[in-house]
Amino acid sequence: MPAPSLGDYLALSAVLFAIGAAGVFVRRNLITILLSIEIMLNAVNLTFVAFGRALGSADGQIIVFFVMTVAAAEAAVGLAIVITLFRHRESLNPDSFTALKW
Amino acid sequence: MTTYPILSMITFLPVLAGAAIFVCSERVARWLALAGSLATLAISAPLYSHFDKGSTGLQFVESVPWIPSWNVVYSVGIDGISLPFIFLSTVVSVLCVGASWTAVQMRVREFYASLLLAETAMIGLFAATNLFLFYVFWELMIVPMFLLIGVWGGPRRIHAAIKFLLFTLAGSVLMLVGLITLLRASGTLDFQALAATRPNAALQSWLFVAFTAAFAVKVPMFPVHTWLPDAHTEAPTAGSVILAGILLKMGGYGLLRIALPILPDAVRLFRGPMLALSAIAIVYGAYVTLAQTDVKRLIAYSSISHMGFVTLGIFTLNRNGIEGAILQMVNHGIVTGALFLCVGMIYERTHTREIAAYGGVAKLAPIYSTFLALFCLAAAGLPGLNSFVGEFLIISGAFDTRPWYGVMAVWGVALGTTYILWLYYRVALGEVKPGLRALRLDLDLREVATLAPMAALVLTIGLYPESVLGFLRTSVAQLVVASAASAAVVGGM
Amino acid sequence: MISSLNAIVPMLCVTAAGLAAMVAESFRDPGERMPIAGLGIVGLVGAAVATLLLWNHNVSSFGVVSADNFGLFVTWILIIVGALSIAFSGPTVERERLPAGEYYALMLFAIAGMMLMATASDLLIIFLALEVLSIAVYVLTGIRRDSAQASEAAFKYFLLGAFSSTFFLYGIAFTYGLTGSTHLDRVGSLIAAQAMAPTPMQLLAVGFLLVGFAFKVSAVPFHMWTPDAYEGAPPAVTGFMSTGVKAAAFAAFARVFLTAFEPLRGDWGVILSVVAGATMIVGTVVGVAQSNVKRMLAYSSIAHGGYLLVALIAANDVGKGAVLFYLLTYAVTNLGAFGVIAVLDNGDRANDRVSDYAGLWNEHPGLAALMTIFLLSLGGFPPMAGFIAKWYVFSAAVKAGDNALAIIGVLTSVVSVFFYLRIVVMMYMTSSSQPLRFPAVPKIASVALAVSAILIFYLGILPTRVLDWAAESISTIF
Amino acid sequence: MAQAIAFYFIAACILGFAVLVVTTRDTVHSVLFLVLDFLFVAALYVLLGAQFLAAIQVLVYAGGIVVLYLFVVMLVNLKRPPEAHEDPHRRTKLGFGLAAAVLLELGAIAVYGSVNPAAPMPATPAIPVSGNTEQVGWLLYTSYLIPFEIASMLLLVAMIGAIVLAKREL
Repeated sequence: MPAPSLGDYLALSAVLFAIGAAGVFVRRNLITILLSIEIMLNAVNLTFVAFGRALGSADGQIIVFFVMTVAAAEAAVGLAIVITLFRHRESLNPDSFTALKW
Repeated sequence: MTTYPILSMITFLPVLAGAAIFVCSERVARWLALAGSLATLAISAPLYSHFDKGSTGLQFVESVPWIPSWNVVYSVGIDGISLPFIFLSTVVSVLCVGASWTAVQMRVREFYASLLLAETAMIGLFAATNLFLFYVFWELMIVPMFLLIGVWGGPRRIHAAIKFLLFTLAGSVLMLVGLITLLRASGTLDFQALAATRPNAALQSWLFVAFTAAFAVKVPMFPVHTWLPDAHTEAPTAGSVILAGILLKMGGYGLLRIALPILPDAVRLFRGPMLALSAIAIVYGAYVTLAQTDVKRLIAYSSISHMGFVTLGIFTLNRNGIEGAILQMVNHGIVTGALFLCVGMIYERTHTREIAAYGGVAKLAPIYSTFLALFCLAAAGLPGLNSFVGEFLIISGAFDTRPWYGVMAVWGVALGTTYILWLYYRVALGEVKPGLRALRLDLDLREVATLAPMAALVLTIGLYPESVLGFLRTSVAQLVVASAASAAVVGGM
Repeated sequence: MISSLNAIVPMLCVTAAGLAAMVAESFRDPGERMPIAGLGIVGLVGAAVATLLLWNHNVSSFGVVSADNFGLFVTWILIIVGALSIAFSGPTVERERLPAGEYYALMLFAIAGMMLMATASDLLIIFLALEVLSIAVYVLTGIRRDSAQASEAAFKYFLLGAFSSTFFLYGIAFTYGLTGSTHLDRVGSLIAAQAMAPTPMQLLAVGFLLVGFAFKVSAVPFHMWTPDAYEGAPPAVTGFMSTGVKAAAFAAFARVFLTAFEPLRGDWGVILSVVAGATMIVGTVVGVAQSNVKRMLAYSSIAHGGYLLVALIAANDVGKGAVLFYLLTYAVTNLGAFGVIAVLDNGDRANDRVSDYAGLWNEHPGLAALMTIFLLSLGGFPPMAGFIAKWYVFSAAVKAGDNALAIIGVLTSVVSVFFYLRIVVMMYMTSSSQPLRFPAVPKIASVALAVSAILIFYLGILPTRVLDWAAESISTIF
Repeated sequence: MAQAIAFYFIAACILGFAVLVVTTRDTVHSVLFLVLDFLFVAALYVLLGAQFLAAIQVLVYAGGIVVLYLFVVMLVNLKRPPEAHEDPHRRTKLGFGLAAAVLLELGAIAVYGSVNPAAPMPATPAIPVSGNTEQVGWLLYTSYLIPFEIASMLLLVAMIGAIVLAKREL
């Protein structure tokens, strides 16, 4: 069994990204949609680290560090919006929103 | 030659007056509008006294770089073709202010501001010497006209205003496409430079279609004329007068200024169809006019017929035809404008436009009927009055090139005499309708003062057509020669 | 060391103003009125002065933020956007009883993020700036917490925004993998040096970045969030995000694609042409069918995004200033239109349906006239700024050989006139059955509206100077 | 060899848990699967020599962010009956279609890349990145100073935003 190459890492992260993207479309629960986006972000992070290793630089890791910050910020705001939504509607199923066309 | 920028002054004085109107009271607004339009007329006087009738070039030229990085120049200037239109614009605007004095009671300031903005757009259009400026003023005309029809018009004004807008915008979008294409092909937008570097024949055909579509809507030529009856009928008197007096002329002027000199090969190619459409407009317009029962609608359809003469004259491509066409546009502006003023004045008293409601007006209002008779006879083309000369020139031009169209035009004149005299008969002669007796039908001094200049023009041009023709002879000759030269080149290839 | 921070001084001014707004808010007694908006204006003035001082100096901070004239021109646009938005926010904040300190602070942070995005010359900075402004705008969209519609709008905006951010980030990842750098200069020179372009990896990077940007500038087919977010947000915020976010996103878009990915122009140009054509058509055609003014203007802003894309595609020697000039005129005009909507918003009654405008002329002739000016300028009528801007874009497109795009642009802009004029017809030609539904107009907002109108006429009648600035500014990046 | 086995095992776990996150009906379980998923991603970071990131991933991502999710899920009490699918297959198909399209595209590129090996990627890592905290820290406070400051601003904005939106009384 050969050692994992850059291509293997990229393929892994591509599949992970695809799973996340599919999750955004498939799921009908707001929280799981947000979780799917987190999976996508992790896939991208994996790509950065893999590239960084291949290039022999630590820049990739630094970028991932910032992406984590972004993910934290997005999670905070996204969940806050979910809470306000929940106050108006006792459901988190996106199809139950009627005020605006989806 | 004058040393001060006379053309820019007459172009922008009206809009400045229009802006000033907003800071004064409604009572002052009327006087300010009158002062603005009269001042414009007065300032334009040197244009006629200092005009060199023998010169073929542009006169009173002003040229200032506007957007240097695009090579766009603010340049105005006039030749014999544009001068009559500027005259018409300045005169008609004054009369419109007068005609609306009592008719408009709602939103007076905005009304006069729109009117004056329209005047700026009209004068600017006729003075522009490059296509960019021409387009700017062309578009600038749309909004005040839209508001004049849509705000101060009759009961179906919104419908009429939107129909007007729909047709006009459809035309101007094609013009814009043509404009950009022309700019790319020739690298310039100056009329004279464009006439010198003509695009190749295939491109000319496309450009002709694009530009002529815009102009045909404005003229309006058959079959894009359907907006005109609605717009005329619903517009307030001043709006109708501007429409008939000037707006329709923008189309004819565009054909003379852009299609003929810049796209001569395409003009020759499309000449047959254009002549045919003109002839259809003359005859069809006349027949439809006969069937109308609404005075304003009747005059509107007669405009279509009369403007058919104009396009017929232009596309004869000979001197008589084109001179006749320009004269016909001036005459139509005066006569139809005056007829709309007459209708407006009596409408203010009776509040009906149904012909059937009138009768025997001559007995009740002798002064009014005299004016009406004069303008009706002029519209019918009575020799000695202005329209006769124009129609005569156009018909003789048509007989020189395509006799059958001349025959159609004569037929149109005969029909025109019928419908206009029948109109006069129904309105002014016959039994006095009972409802009219109680009204004070005859004109007051202001109204006489509004109509008198029109009557004077009708007589002056009718008896001494050289007063107009003298100005445009040289320019038309040059236009015809240049156009023929291009045909010779094409023929020689 | 200090001087290396010069390039970010405009953002620092705005950020400081945002912090000051927060501090002021925390010392405010309940019910006490405080001129918090004034702090924002002070910050923006500071930024304006800094921008003026930086002009032509081409300063760079750490090689990742470049205050070149291109970025500074967009910064100017953003300062105007910010000042006008703050002026229009007054009525909204008061009538909707929004938390003033947080509202203005978020708006100022968003402006700082936008400025940063416009001047960033590193993909990582662009991403972070994008997130700063996006998060602030998500919150502003949903800041009317008592409104279910606003919360839904915020969530949809957030969801699609976060989703598109991941695509954008994936694009950055591939760019990094491709060149070992996120710095635009290095990326550009390395891509130009890679011989057999385009490689699949390059296309992947370009494609993902394109998707990310397309979401942010609401290009078709990534425009679905726009109408909902625009309708749900308070009108002042809608005006702010329809102009500011677009300006910042287009600035970054132009910088990334005209510098770093310039060698691949043949590839992205084609895709972008299709997107631009579809954007203009969808924005215009769907816009015709709208009965809500905010929704209608949302589709209108989608269509204008299409024109901006045309400007980007046609950015050649002749037309390269078109993007900047169009952004400026669009910002002023669109903000003005939303300013009128914001002023008419009555708190308990939004007054944002087309039919609500019936007879506006009788009650507020001045507002009706201003709205007419804004709408006509959006429709591209001379002598308003919109005409010059559209002329610039379309003639640039024709000169670049994109005749089809130019023709689509001309046709759609004429169709769009019809939906703009629907409002004019409502305001002038119909009368309302329910009188006095419109609130009084606050002074500051009316001054701001007048300023927008004057700018529109200035840019429409005497555009030369600004046109030249725009062309010179963009030549600092390519 | 050992590295390869570790990689494939971790990769399989990452993908498996990701699928579970997306498909599980119970939201709490979804979040817990996400924690597991992220832990395995952290393991992969160790494999790639990025120990610092691995620590951050565990502490901040799995320990902070995901726990925040869990907190909100508990708060809004999502254990209510799972969402009612009227047409459960339409969206599922769309999602799988999308996933398949992305995979297909990537596969095509991979094939293309292997057929034309000229794609200019540097060969296997020359010197393994130290991945130590010292190096990352050094970079973070020198050449990445501005991004670092922006990130702090980002967190401030997010904090204000979250409070504005979620707090009951301001």
